[in-house]
Amino acid sequence: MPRIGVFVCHCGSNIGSVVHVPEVVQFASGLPGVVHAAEHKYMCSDPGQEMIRQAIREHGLERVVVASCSPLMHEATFRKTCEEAGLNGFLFQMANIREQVSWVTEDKARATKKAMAVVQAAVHRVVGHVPLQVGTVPVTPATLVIGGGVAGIEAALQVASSGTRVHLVEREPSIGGHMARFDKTFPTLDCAACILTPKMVQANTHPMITVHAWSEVVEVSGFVGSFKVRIHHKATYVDHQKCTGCGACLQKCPQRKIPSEFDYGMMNRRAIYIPFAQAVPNKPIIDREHCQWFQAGKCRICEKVCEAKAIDYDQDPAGWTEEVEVGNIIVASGMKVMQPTDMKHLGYGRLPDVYTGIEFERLCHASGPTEGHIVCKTGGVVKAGGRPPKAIALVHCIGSRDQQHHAYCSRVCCMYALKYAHLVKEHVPGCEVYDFYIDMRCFGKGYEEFYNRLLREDVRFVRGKVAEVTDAALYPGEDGRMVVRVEDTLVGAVRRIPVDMVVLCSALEPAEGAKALAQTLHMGCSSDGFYLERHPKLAPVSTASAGIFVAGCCQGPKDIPDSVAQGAAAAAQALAMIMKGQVEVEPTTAHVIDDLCSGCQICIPLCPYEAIHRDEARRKAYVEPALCKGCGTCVGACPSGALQQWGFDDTQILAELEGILAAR
Amino acid sequence: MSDFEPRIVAFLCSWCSYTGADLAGTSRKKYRSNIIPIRVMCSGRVDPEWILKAFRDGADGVLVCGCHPGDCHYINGNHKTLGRYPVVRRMLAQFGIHPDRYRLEWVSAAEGDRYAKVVDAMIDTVRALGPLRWKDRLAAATDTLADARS
Amino acid sequence: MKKISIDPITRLEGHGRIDLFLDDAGALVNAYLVIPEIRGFEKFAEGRPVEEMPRITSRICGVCPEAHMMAAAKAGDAVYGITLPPTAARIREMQYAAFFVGDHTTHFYALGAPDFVVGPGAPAAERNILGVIGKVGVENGKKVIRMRKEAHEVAQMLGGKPVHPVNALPGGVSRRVTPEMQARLVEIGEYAVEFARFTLGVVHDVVLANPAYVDLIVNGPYNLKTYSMGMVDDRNRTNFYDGKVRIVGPDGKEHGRYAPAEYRDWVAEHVEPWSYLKFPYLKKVGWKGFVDGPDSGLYQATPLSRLNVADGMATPLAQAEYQRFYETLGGKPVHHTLATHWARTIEIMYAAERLLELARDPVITGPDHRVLPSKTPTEGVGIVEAPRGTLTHHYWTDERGIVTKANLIVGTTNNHAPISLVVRNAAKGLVKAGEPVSPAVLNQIEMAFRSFDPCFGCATHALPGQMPLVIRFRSAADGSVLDEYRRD
Amino acid sequence: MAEKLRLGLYWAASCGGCEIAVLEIGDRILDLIQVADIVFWPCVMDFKYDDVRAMPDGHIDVVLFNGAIRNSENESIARLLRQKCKVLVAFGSCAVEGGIPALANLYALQSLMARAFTESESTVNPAGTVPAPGHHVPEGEIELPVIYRTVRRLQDVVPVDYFMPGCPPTEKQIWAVLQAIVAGALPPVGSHVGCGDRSVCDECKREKRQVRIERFHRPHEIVPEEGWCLLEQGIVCMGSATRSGCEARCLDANQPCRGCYGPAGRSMDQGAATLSAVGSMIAADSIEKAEQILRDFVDPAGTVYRFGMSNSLLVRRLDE
Repeated sequence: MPRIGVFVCHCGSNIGSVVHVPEVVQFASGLPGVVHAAEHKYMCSDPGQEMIRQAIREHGLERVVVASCSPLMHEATFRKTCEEAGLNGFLFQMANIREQVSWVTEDKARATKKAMAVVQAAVHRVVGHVPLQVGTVPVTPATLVIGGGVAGIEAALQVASSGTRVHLVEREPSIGGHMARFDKTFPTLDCAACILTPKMVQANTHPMITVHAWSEVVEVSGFVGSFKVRIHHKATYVDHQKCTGCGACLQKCPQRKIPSEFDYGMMNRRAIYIPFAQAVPNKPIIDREHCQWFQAGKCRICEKVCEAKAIDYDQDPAGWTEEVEVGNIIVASGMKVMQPTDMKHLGYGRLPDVYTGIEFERLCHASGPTEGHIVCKTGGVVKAGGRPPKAIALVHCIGSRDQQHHAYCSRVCCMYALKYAHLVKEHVPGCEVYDFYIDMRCFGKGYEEFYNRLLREDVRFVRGKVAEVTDAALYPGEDGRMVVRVEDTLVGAVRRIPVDMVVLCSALEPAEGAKALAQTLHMGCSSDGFYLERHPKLAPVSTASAGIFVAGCCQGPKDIPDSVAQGAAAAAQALAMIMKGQVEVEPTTAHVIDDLCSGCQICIPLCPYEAIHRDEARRKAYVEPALCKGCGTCVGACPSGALQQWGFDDTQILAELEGILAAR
Repeated sequence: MSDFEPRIVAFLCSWCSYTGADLAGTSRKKYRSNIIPIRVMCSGRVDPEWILKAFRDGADGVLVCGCHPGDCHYINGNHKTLGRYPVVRRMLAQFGIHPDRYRLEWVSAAEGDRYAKVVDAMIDTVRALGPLRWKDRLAAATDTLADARS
Repeated sequence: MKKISIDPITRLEGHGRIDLFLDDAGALVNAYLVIPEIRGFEKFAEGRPVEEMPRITSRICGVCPEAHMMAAAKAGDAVYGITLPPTAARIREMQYAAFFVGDHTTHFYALGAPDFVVGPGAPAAERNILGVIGKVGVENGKKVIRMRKEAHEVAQMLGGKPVHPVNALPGGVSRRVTPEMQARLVEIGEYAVEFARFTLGVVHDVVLANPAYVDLIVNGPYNLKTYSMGMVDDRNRTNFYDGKVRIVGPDGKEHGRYAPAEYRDWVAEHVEPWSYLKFPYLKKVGWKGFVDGPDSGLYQATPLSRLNVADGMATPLAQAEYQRFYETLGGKPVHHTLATHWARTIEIMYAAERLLELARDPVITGPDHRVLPSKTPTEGVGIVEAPRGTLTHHYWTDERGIVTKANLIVGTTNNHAPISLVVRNAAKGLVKAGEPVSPAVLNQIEMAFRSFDPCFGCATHALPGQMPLVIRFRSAADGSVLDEYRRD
Repeated sequence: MAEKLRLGLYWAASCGGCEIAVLEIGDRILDLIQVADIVFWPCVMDFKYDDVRAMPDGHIDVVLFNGAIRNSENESIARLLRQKCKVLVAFGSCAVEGGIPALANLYALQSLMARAFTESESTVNPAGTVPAPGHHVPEGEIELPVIYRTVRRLQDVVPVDYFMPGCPPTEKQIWAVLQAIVAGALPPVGSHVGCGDRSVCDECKREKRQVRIERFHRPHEIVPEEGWCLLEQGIVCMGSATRSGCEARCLDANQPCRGCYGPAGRSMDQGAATLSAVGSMIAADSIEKAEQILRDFVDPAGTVYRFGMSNSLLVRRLDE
């Protein structure tokens, strides 16, 4: 029986005022193996920890139990304390008598009784603890950044600025993400392009950054410190090494009427194209489906006009893949804007001048379909020179805060709606702006001030959820216009408001293929489909998978400042790991007891991290410690107890259980 | 059985449910004290063996809490637990143990309030079912030579 | 006589026990055959899936697991209303025939033969299989051992395991027969027939050639005029695996003929408070206590009774011996209990011939060794002839095929009352008032029931080779134990 | 020459299959006789209990005891033999873990007796007679042993030195153990003998494809693909949770393992281990889906404790 020390904390009055600590100490000192039991006002304080260190030395303690707050709070602290006194930190067990005893129990006697049981359980458990070593693996000094939006660009730049190699993978032909489509940004109203383009160029020209545009991550193997990543490059049919980006081909391509993805089909592009003027890399790609040469076998005009001889029709249509090695991964794969097509009652896709927020962004944009003029469609087509609207409706919370669609708030809609309100006022003098909101959420720096400014710009704010947008005119003045039906909850009346244009501020959703990417990366998602951070408060950019970080909207809706901040934060963590050169891996992994393993292989498909494989020679399972995340699911499933988990061995848990049930 | 105080063991996954239970504490939710938690990294680690052992050694009820399905920090560890749950309950019934003495509940890191409710509900259920006292009753149902002679 | 007192811990041994009560003059008043064991399969079958019953009930008896496996599987077929394809049915019957050869062989040489080959009066130490081998010669002894081995080889080949094979399930058998297996099965079948010939030879040379034995068989105190029961095919020839159960009276006239599902119209079970084993009897005749004759419902289900109910055997060599049997013993039916041993050897021949016949049948290697049930399960009865008597399994299930009720009438149980009766008769004839009881006499009493080859493995757990037994002489006046003879 | 080894064999509540299995060693039994005297084997040779009682304590070197403890008589003989032998081996599944007879623990003894003697459809018993100890016939009392309410393992009534599981143990293993006994080469007391330390999968030739279980089939409902793991085909098989040593013979015959060798490796409850493994394998992402898939896993208790009820953590049904 090892020599055990038990240390009970008062946590000021947090524990002491409910749990009768001296009684617990006295009880503990009577438990088998306990040679020393003591209490302290604040065990986590320096004197508290010093008391433990001294006791370890003086009483030759071989096991330590600290009864105080949650292990999620101070387990690391006290492990360190033990280490400092020369005791392996895993010969320590924490008994949580605060969060789950004193704070949740009214009756003091019962609380004390429960505290005793918890302590007894910890004492029983700690007997069977074994020393564990925190292992380390070397870190390849390179980082993969998935997604070339503003968060990804920021992360890439930060990492690269330290002289570390970065692979920036973007599946679109150009980096820039959604921000590249924006006209102005709230609340400062500075031009999105003006602040983003330099960063894009900087990223593309940075000696330590390799931009893989028009590419996707298809496979990730290995583990923290040394991931092997396979990147698939889609065929461009243009040799970007030779291409000078002169743009001659773009002018000459006869295929003019291809709806542009970048402009949501509101503008056209050619078969050989650059998504937008400031695209980075600024090199064209050929859209095989629409290219006359590929479809009809004639043309080759672009080839003729290309002086650099960069056109290469013979590229493998399947594209090509390369493998890179990185030490860690930053996922900034962004989001997508919800298409409110199934909301027939709001007229989207049914009535001509109903737009989503991001589409309207293009309407305001100088290089957009209307050259920045906010005008109604002419003949069902968006183009410059149209009739300016007399009234515009901005509708909030489309698909957000809506049990039918997404319970969450998309966080940016209120603010960009206000931005639009301002832009409309600016671009279309005399145009009425109706802003239909449920709550106005202006939480960021300078946001509330922006709202107040808008209140003075004579925008009509209507509090209420829009019931319907219809073109069925009932009253004079409604003919040929759209009517927004809404219950004005401030006035307490149902109103019909005629408008000429409707902007639906629709929700931000997980990006296309977010689930698939999560699987490729063995990463968890929360139920809304956004990527799951390690801890919502204390580890917002790391994930349960060591060496994989998240930034920007892939983790949840965000505005630009937050996305950039997260990009930088993720970069900092990635760098910290790389600068240290090695990474610690939790020792509480699963391991196989060879003599007992019969190679039944039940465990293998259970592991979401593919950490278990069958050693064919020995016909046994093998757990790769660096891949194992220590969930213990395989251990729970192993029918012969041949799999065990360091720190959560069956014998330890059962001892804890016995401790609980032994208490009377 | 009004004065009967059930003894309930709870196995909580560290990421969601244990954090949620902590949150119940930090937000000072009050619930009854008859429940003692055991922390594991994932509900998928909970071996049915532990559940039977708990009942045999004096527990009146066993509660297992994990992340909501689709919300698991280990991607799908909780799917393994929910896969074991129905058949374990059915087997308990075959041994004469009311299936409600074993409950599987999803409690996220944000659901401290829910944890408190789940615990109180569980305690009410088990209190209504009465004490299990497996070991004593098993001994009482076992004959020995002494009994045979007398 | 010295009075022996037995302390409570050790006075009860786990075998059949016979209490013989004598009056003060030392003459027999009454005899009780006591079976002190019950395991309750009928109860704990409830709640189990019916397809598992072959694997569960085979553990009623490790001596005749195939019998229970087959009866349970047949009951399972009936529960699902399945008619087996020929391949499945013949594989089962072949496997069962091989089992019969092995089982009967063991019992004949280890249990029956010693009394005749070595001699009823010989010292107990010699009266065992080794003694038999001594007489017939080691070479022949090896034949016996080889036969047992090969019979179990069939069990393992088809059923996975030599003891408690597992292959029978509702709808057929789990394992198909490959051509390689078939070739080996034919070899074994051929040896079995050769071996059966040899065994009949032993009966003729050693037993029938000895007038003293024939006299003992015919005129010994072993006659019991009860009804006879056994399974027959549509031409009233003996069949172990399938057919109808036929009953003939002590006079040899047919009492009835029933399909498995009708068994409850014909057979009922009586309970005595002093034995954990029940006493079956013919329902239409009724329970008249421990007496024989046409007015008593007692019946025997043994190799002898099976010959008595059959008009003949389905295979040539067995048929020839069948005729010789009745010619020698003076026509049907035969009530000389000791003749059961001879009858058993005739069954060995039949089983061997049947085994070979089926092993050679091209159909057994066919693909339909299984049919999958399509009907909703309800209720079903399965009957086979176990070596020790007609074996009945009856299951009721819910719509998912989970057993809700089970009723079993096990081989040896059929003979529970007749055994007690024949032992009493034997004792009456052999125990003379005032004379000390010699071991030879006791053995002759034992011979009475040994001829039944009572495997109480199905009820207690006695085994082949020796029917463990305690015979106790007790005072009819005060019940005190006067003397005790143990044959553990 | 040294004194010959003394062996004894005995059965309690069992079917006799264990003895048959011992006889399976065939003529090798003659070799055995050369080096060992079988001083006590009720089923095969003559002897008297008085002889055993007369023996000095520890007189028999090794006793192979098969059968569960089902009644007072089983227990008294177990105690007697424990006293008279040096080494006591629990032989076969019944002695080691209760075996099939222990399925009776799912019911109350009264219901068991009632079923057999009063409810049975073929039984005519108007008086409702149920046999019981202490019954007096005109001539005197006829003794019967007391049937126990709970079927137990040998180790529950006397200390056991070795455990040899299997229903029955294979002749190969029996011979190996007998040789070890003769050679005095038995492992440390408390060990399992005549079996492996891993699970039946270790000996099973069927291949694994690492698939999830979409639905369960009962053995009679499907003709399984040859050579492929039955469990992965949806047939509940105990192999992965069952101690090795049987050479996976049932699997050879295309039948799933029912666990007669008891729990494998470090697992302390065979049933829980099976349910944990099987439950983890099903393709379910919700409790509802799991319930739907597991609906066809009928009779869990009767399956996962088919041979090990007395050995399980809960031992028997107890109605609340």
